[in-house]
Amino acid sequence: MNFKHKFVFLFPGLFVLIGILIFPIIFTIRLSLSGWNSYTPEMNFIGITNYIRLFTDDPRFWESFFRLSFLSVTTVILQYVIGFALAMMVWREIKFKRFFRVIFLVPMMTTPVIMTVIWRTFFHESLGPVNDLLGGLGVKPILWLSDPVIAKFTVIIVEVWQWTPFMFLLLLAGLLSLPKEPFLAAAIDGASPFRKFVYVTFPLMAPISIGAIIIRLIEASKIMDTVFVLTSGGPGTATETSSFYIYIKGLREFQMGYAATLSFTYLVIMIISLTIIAKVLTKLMIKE
Amino acid sequence: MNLIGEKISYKPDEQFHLNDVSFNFKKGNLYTILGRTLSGKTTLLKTIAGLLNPDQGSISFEEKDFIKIPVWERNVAMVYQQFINYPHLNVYENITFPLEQRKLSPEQIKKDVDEALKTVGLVGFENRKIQELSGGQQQRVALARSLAKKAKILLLDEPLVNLDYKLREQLREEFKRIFSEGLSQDTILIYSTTDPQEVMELNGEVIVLDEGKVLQKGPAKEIFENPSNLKVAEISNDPPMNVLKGSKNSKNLNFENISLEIPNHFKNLEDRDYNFGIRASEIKLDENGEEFEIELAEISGSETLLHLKRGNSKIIALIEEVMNFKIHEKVKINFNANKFYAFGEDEKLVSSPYGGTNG
Amino acid sequence: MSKLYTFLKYFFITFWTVFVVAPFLWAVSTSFKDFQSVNSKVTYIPWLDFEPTLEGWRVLIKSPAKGGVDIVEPYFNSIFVTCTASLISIVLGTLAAYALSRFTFKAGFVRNNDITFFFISQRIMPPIVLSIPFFIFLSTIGLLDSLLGLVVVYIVLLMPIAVWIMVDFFNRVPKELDETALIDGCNPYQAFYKVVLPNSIPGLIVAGMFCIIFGWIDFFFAFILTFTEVQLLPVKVVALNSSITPWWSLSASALVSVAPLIIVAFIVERYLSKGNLSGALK
Amino acid sequence: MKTIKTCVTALISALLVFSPVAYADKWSDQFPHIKATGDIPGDCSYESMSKKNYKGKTLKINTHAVPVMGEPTALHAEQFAKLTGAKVDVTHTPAGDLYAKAMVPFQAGQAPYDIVFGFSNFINDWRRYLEPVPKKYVEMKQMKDVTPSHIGVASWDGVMYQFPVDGDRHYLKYRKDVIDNPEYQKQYKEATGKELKVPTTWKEYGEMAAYFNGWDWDGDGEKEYGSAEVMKKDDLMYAAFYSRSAAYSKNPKTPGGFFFDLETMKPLINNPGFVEALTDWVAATKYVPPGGINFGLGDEIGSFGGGQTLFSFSWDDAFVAAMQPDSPINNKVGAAQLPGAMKVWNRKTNSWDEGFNQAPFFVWGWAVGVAKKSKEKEMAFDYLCFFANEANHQADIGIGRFGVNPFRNDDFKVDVWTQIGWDKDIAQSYVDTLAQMEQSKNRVFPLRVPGTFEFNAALATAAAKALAGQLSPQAALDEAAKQWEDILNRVGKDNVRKAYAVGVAMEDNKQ
Amino acid sequence: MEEQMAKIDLSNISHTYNPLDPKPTYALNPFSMTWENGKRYAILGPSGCGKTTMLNIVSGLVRPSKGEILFDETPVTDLKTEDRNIAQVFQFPVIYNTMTVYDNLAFPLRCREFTKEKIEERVKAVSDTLNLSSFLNSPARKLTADQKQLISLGRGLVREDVAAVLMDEPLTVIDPDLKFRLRRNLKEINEQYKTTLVYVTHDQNEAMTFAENIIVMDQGEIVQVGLPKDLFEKPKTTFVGYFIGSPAMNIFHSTVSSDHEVKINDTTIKTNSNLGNLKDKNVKLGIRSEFIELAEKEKSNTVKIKLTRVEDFGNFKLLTGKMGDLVIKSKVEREKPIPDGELNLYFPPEKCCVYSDEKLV
Repeated sequence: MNFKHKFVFLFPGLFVLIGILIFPIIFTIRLSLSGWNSYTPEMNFIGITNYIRLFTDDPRFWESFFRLSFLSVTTVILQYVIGFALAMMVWREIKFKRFFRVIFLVPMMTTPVIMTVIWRTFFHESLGPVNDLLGGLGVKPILWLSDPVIAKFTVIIVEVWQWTPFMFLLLLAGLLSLPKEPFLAAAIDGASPFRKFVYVTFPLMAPISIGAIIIRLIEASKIMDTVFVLTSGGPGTATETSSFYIYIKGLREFQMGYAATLSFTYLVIMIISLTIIAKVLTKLMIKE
Repeated sequence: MNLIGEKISYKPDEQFHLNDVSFNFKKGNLYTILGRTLSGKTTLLKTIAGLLNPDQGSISFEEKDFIKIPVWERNVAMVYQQFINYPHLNVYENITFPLEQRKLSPEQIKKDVDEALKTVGLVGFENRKIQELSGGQQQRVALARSLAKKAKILLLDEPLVNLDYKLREQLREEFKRIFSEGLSQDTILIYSTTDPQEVMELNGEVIVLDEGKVLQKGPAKEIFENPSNLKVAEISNDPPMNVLKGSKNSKNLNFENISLEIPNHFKNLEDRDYNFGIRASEIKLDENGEEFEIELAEISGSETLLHLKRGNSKIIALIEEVMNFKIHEKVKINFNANKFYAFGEDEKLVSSPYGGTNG
Repeated sequence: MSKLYTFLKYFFITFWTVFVVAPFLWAVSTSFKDFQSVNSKVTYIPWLDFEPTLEGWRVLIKSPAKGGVDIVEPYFNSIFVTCTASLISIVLGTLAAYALSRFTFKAGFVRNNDITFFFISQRIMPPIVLSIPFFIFLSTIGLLDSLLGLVVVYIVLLMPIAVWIMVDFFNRVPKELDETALIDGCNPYQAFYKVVLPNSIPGLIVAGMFCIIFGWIDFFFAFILTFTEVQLLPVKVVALNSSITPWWSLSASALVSVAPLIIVAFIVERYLSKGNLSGALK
Repeated sequence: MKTIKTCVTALISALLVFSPVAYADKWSDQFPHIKATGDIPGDCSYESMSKKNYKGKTLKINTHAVPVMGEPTALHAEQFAKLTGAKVDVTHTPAGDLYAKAMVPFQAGQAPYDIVFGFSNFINDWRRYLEPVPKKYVEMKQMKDVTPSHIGVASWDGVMYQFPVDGDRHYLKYRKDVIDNPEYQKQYKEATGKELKVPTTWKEYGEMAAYFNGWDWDGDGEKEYGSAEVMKKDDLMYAAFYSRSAAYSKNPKTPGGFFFDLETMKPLINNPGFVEALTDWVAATKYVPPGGINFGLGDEIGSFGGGQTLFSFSWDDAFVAAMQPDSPINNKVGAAQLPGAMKVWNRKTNSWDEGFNQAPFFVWGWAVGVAKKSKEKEMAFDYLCFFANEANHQADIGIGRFGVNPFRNDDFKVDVWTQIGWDKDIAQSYVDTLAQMEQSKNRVFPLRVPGTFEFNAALATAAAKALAGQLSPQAALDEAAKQWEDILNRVGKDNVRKAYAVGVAMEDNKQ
Repeated sequence: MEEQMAKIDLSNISHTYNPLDPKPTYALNPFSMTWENGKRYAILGPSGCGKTTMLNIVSGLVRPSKGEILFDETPVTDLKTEDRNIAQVFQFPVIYNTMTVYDNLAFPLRCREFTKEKIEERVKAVSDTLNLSSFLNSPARKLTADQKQLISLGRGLVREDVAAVLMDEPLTVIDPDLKFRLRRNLKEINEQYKTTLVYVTHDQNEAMTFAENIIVMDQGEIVQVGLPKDLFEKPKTTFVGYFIGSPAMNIFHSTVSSDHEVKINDTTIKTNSNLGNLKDKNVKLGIRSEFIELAEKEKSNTVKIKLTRVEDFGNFKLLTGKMGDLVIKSKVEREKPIPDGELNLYFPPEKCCVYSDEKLV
């Protein structure tokens, strides 16, 4: 089917999107070639100076990028594993199924910046309930937010809490749409629940999984609100992610030109790496 | 005033879906397009409907360039092999849908729909939801929608293929009645199928398609009796025509250590190697016949299909009876030599018991 | 084996439920506290551990001059912006998704998949990347600090989601359905709204749900692009983050901000249970 | 009967109207906020403001989140609106985003706000977008009372860009009930051989904090800790570091720069003085409450104000919070100057000068300015003037959560504080502490140069790494110094020098 | 091959989906039946006739409302599918996508922890029979649909102890070209393995091709069990007559006129049935169009018809004629000359079936 009318369908959305984005993108690229900062707020042209600085003299950005990779990959893996497990558990009949399903969806509906504030009080090392309850069990206070290593995991915990529901929803919907024959066949073959999962459920869910993981990786790579509120990137720079670093450079230190350089570089890296991840995942999980 | 297609080709990717197809369809006639799956039948119908634009060639209808007319103005109707109806509408609304598109008066719509419902035997089902109907009923709704439209070109794309055996039989019967009673003399009916029986039964003009190419055109009987080559012979017979590699000499036809007397219509045939063709129904069980081994006895309707093997040749015999056989059992059969076809090594028809030759 | 499995299953479910609910319970508890109950030692249960006060909740509707944050107007602003942007995104996104699912586009090396990727890739951009350009952009077209300006920005945020869901969805609606409509005399637009759309309700619900969620929870753009005329809920709530943080009112406002989306959770679950969404969410 | 009653009422009313108190009450009835003092006559008093008419005009203000500064802003906005008929829109923004929230529109040539609140050290970045305070206001009576150091903080090169509404400095807060407790004094002496008294050096501070760390010394059943400090790497953390470094590095013998050597513009922050301070600070992580290494100002206020620690140093907030009537440690806290050191680095001789040294840090405080592009400048200044009028100011400084702190000579009177329920000796120590800082000749002012944010952020990042144990103090500060060089090169040494000279002049108290 | 297959007894089975109703509507009417070891059974009927319910009862997916199922005299009614020792092949080929063909076939044995040698031996044996030997190391997902279906089957066969292999319309999604191959394979396998095979289908061709015993079902009821030939020649009900064979059996309303004769319109037809106690009652006469012969002239047991249509099916011709308002179809050889207008058709008495109350007399 091919009509000239096809453009009437595509163009409104496409042009609105391009129309809104074209200026910001060009502006960002141009800005990245300028030295705009708080004291010289002008679109001067300084060539690729900013890029040279980024590639030769800014280990903090690259550290933040690797930290981001670690955080997003870890959270997404955890979200996937937990989301899958939860979906598996409320997939078939279980008591209070609907109650659990709703409960499991709720965190996704909360605003990260607001919810993280609650988390911050929750994990407050001396005034929060977690250490207090652990103290009741005789566990020494854990430095949830102030130990460079533990803080990373606290960020991960909060991210997992917030976004596992998203995974859960996509995977549960996927499970609900699976045919039942393969499961019967496996039962008849005498497969244990474990084997059933490894050889039936998991392979059948592979395409859905890939979609869900990619989408979550895209979203997780933007992780910022959580870090912003929870630890402000600290202690030290232990939880600083790329977008938070860009935020600091841009809106705290007001090095707009350099922040634009960071942004643009970051975007390019993200698009490339996400494309590669998508390809690799497809290879690994579907094995075509 | 005909529907004329000339040198239509469609090649969206590496392969031709249609390759140099021409046709001339006259009003009031039934055309069947016979071909295997993926032979280009659906593509051809979609091209006529206007859902696809050919890369090359032209289609004209009533002396107008059809390709320039968009689908929705072409006044065609199409029934798909999947039972396509509007899931959000009930039976009645489904059938009125195209009529309302044409802005007919409510009385006219009511009249046409009732008529169509009666034709397909769905009176009383008006308010049912589509999902509540069986496959056969769904296909009837689709057909009713097409009929109610009174389109000038009615396209049916393997409408029965996805139905149960018995339903197929029943609906086919109804089709014949509908085609003879329910259509005006203005309508061109084009019916595509993979089933040679259907083609014979509908008894219209046939186009045999394979890999997007027209292999043969003609009345059903002609196709059946004088297939122009081996491919057509295979496609147009169910079970496919048996092919035996063999040779003719001055005295006999020889294949698989079997010698047969030369039938009359082969008398003038050159002595050389041939692909002999013989229909399954022309092979009979015979105590004095040649021995073959049974690979499978298949019962189809009220017939038994014997899949037989001897040497390198595999053939199928059709027994007009329901019989039970065991696999690997030996049976003796007899070929009706008078019904042998001879195809050259280029697979073209050389001699047919019905007198046809290629060219 | 299966007993152990059942035990583990219920254990895990219970554990996760507790994990999910815990911060909310903590927020509920905290919302009734005051400076002393928060800062002296860890307290949990009102009356038992501390004397509850409604101050945290009262703050939400009090004027700032009395130390409150008036969240009523921001609340409605948020609802308006989220719903409007979602609606526009879904309309435009659905149209584009339909085009991408049904027609072939070729322009140079660009194919359908590339266009789809372009749409979805907008989600890759962290808000920070776009915040300043958007600021300049909106100030140029005079939409800074206005609901309309936010709607414009949120379209960028939400349309990718609508396109992502709907392309997938349309790919599973048989093409023959639209073809039949065309044959039945509908032009492509009629075919779309008379036939395709009525059969896409589950997809639209999912897309709508995601748009609403992602619109509702945005903070960054709402923060950068508004001043005094317009404030959205998250910005208003985060503005509670003073150097003396009023945990109580933050908790109360967190609970208030979650409330409308809990309804969304129920709708989603309902559709899931009816099996309507599984097709739309693969 | 009825007539008599009416007469008496009328008489009393008449008396009230004509007495000074009665005059004040006319406004305090309407505005209970100032009921303690009533309206105090002045250029921007309630009385004067009520004569202005801004009907139909709108004033837009961006201020800090409620309650610190946010609540008084909103409160005075409401009063101002009532008095003048103007419409006042106030938005609240978290501290960390105040800078960007104003800077983004400034740089885009917009003026969405007429009045922007921020920190005083934004002055160099903001001043070119701010309207200098008109002469009329500078010469007002209420302005004359502002201490010279706070005039200095609000001005740049003699031009006042920020309207003084708040005064800030870092000083030491301690638990009087512990330090003055003979029982603990004895106990401490036995344990360490030293006197338990208000610490005068950081070393003493550390020893005491370490001793009183991790046990229940106030008998409330909860553990208490040594010190609450801002260690979270955000916009405030470097201030705590400068407070701790001043004594080791601000040598009265070597004027001409604390952060940089004004002549060479070489960063000084990795000299042994700073390293010593950072080493102290790293040691301090051992006597802060759990999670103390991630305390922001709010946490610090909550921790000390809630009675959790022995010491704290930074802005007034924690002290004032502790002194609120409903606080459990109300009147149990004391104020003192920041501790000093027994040695100070001499960068000229490249050696330690032995002997006691102390240097107060006039850390930035709340500052507010009027946008140059504002269309309602007059109204804006009137509002600010009204905000800081005597009556409002006196009422504001007593309310801890308002974050409005003393910056006028008047504020250094003991009775201002005893009036609101402080014990006399505590009020005295508080006032003394503040006054002494005004008089000190060896002071440190915050860095106010182009790129201030970058310098401070680089330092904070490095210090945070040291606190987290990622780097040694020396290495961390070397890293920071290197980054400072980079920033200098990017911004231009001369630009920075020019700006820094303004601050150094104030530090060296030359004006 | 040892005889390990089981005899399956279905005793007094019935099933209803509303068991609490005092007069339940049965999805499966009460019946008893025994399936012998090593035989091939087909359950045939239109959709909704209860055939899938019956299969599910055997496989354990549905617990019958009443009655008992015994495998080799052992009751299994309450056992779950996985414990019943059956194999099942579904409409859609079910394979483990991530495994090779070998692993697929070995899977049921691995689940049961057989030794490596034993597994190897069994897989080899089964793959030889199924012609899968050459694919053993290829990933199962790369095979064609019919090969995949063979793997599904192979996983059942690889276990020597399965009581029965159940197949639920296994050829539905198989390409017509491949169907033949698979049918032959199934039949061969059965002959070699002597497995009890139960085959559910709506397609009479499949059922008749495949099974020795066909169980025809209609509306929850078993209407006939028998060999294909019996079903064809002596359908026990008019439904079987209609359902089996193409075209369907000719069925005429008639009245019994004597002990062996019925009357259609005014023509008397002799049959071999004993109709003594049905005198003057209304019955139906059924005869297959294959068995109707063209008669030169009117004689006994001929009917005179008016020819309305002659259709050339290629392999045969179908005559449609009318006798009054009754339509008669008769299949004749293609080459046979057909006279125009009226002709006489002969009904051989031994091929005439008489139905009273839709049941064969």
